Amino acid sequence: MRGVAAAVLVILGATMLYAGLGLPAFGDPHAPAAEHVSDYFIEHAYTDAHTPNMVTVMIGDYRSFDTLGEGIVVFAAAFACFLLLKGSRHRKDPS
Amino acid sequence: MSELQALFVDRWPYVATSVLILIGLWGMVFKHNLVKKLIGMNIFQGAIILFFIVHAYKTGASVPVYSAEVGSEAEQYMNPIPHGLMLTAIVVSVATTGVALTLLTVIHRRFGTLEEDELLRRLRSE
Amino acid sequence: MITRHPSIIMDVVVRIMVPVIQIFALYVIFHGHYSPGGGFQGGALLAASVLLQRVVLGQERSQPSFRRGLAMPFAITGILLYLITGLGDMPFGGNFLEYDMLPFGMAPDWLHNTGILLVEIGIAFAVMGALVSIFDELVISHRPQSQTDAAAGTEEETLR
Amino acid sequence: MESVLLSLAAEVSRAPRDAAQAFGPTMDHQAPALGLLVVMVGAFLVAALGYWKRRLAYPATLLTLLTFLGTAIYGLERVLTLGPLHYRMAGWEPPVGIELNLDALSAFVITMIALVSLLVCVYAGTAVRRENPERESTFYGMLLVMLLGLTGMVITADLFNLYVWFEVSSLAGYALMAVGHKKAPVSAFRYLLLGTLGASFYLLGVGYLYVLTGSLNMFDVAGRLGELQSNPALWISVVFMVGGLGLKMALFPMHLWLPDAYTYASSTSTAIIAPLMTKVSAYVMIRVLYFVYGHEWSLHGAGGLGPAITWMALAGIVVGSVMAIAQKDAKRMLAYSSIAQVGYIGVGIGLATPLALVGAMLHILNHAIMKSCLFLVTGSVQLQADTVRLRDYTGLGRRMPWTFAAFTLAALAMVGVPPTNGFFSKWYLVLGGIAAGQWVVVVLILASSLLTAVYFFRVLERIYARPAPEGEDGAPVTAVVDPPLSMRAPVLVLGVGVLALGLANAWLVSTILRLALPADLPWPL
Repeated sequence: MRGVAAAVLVILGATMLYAGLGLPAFGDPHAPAAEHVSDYFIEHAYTDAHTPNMVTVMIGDYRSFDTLGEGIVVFAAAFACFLLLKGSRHRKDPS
Repeated sequence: MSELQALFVDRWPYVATSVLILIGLWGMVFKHNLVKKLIGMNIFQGAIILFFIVHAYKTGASVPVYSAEVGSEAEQYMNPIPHGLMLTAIVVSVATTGVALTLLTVIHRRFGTLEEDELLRRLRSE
Repeated sequence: MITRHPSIIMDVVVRIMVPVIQIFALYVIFHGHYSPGGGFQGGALLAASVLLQRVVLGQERSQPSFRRGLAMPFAITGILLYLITGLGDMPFGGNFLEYDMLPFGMAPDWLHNTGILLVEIGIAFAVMGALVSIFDELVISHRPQSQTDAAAGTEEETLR
Repeated sequence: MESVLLSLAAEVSRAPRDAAQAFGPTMDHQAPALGLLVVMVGAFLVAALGYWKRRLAYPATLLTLLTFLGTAIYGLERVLTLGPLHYRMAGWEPPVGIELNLDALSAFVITMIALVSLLVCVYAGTAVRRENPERESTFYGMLLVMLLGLTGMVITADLFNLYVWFEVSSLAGYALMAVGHKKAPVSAFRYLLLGTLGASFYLLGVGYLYVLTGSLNMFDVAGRLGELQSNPALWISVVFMVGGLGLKMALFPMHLWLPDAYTYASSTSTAIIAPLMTKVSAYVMIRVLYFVYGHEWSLHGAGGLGPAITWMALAGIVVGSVMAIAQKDAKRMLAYSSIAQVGYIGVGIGLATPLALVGAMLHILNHAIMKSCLFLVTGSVQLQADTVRLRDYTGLGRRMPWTFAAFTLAALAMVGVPPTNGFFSKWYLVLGGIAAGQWVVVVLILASSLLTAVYFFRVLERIYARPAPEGEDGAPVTAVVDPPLSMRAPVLVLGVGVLALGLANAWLVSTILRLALPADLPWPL
């Protein structure tokens, strides 16, 4: 079982290195990721929201729905702790 | 040879994140302590966050905060999207870790151990 | 079991540090528009200020500054603030979270600015409440049964 | 470069909408977001009520789910009349902002989620009070947060946003799974590790895709894949995504977390997670493979994942069925049969013919209905007779006639006896297999029906044909009766639903699922 897992990891690593050849080079200013939507964000963030920090405009405005999800994730985690620990504290431990 | 150069010189941060991903997976698979498995998971998630951040970098660009001196040329600023996305991903990873630690607390209180072999033995004897 | 050794130096340092951390947290939240920062980072700092008191002063002595039962309401308030900001423009014909339909009577870019600020504050509240709540739950559950009931017995009823 | 920017800017600059126009078609316009917002507000209302008026938490949950069902049906009706609806979240045009997409497929899945969750929640009213009285209100809050995550996953058209909702539903799922049997936290922790691994692999796949295309919107990405088809990085992105989603979906070699998790969770958690969680992951897999990458590349062409998914799913069908025969615990048997049933969906996805894909979509709904019915029955038995062992089911058919009538219907549907709904989804899968010329698929689906028949008829024989065990003085050991109406009604509705969906399958396929197929895979009949 451990041998199989190790083999899977080695194959995964080799595949990832091979796939790296298809990616743009490090720091390439004309990589696809740096051009399409990113350009719009950089050039319009200040005029759209009067806020210099583009990351803030992005998480608070363009992709604010993601940020709402982020808040709900944190809340879900706190609520999960609440659910798991509050209830079980009253149980008698057999140990 | 040119492939090796393309990979290890032009894309060395990608190679580094790949190695980190493998380290995290290795920890999750081969470690027997549940906390160590959790740490492996955190390394794995951290490596993915690094993967995004690496691809936000542009040579010679400034941080994505608008300033009048730099102007509004897109090439002058780094890509803000991966930064914002990863802010969310970090929070998700923190939340997952919190829930995992809670579960570990409950497990430890019920079974008195976090070693996987010992835990399996106790589960079977129940 | 780790025991706590009372130390006047630690107490004094905490008393000085906590307001500084909190002010810095507020700066990070409100200055997030102009420099790296924002709701999550500021919320994490606010939570850190509470957790520092929890760790150094102990659970009981840190209660007056931030009661245990406050954490979850803080988290819920934060998310509700976000939701209200989002839903607030829908009666005026906007989509969910479309800030320029908010009825504040400002120019669109300033409306966006305000909307971002509101949701950042919401996120800061949510993150702070959630992190403190997770810490509290983890710590309380680790105490021996009798001590827990004595310390938090009265709160048990209101919390759940 | 300049021209691209200008055109993008022109697209994004919004025409000023006057308020009167917004109020006119506003309900149509808001339709995609309504269900999501209802669950969102409801979840936090219930969480807040847990603090002040704990008694109101359950009615508030029911009210939320009823409204949710209403909005889901409204959305489905709108989609069938108007065609796919798009919603610009925060008012930004798609490649810049986040888009919600309500088409026939997502409206169908959302209606399924609303229906199953409402019925399970009616059942939960009594069950949770008996199983976990001290956590009642938090339990409902968590349930709604999970449904919120699932709804978000189904409705979003943004790859990263999908990951966020994925994690919301998963986190709530881990917490719900950990409530129940004494061993539940251990299985929930294993589920957490593997589930997070799956979600992280999905995120990594999104990362590669983003780096290659520069966009996160599904439709935008699909349009920008053109010249990348021979790129190894694109191939690894689809492999990572399918691997991560397969983990969450419990596709065969990645199913190891499922049996323990389903067995030890409390009956209500299992009854809501088992039908919904794996199905929504299967839906996301359909969405990614058919609507983002396109099946021609990802399943048949250079991506070449079609045969791999089909074979993994077939292996899952066989292994799941065989393992289910060997089980002595009712919940564990159902858990293994879930692995087999997920295999059917996987076969439909992997074959990539229109009929097989419709079979997979139909099976998403059918299996959700059957499995929630079966898990509710085992939950009822657990509460009434305090047992999950199949040995103790002997003779229960006469003591709990209503409950086991529903169980029988659902079991027949699992086997695939006409006219129950299980028959029709297998029928479409077999037709799809024939169309693809995959005779192995056809043979294995028929053979696995026999295996399913073996383990369900064994149980049915035990329930109906054998007398109940007698106690020492000749009286029955326990006076087990049907549970109260609030627990019996949802089980019966689901049991009748199995029949009704079977009879209505022609309508379902011709009005909804025909429209849900991707544009390059038209309905052949």
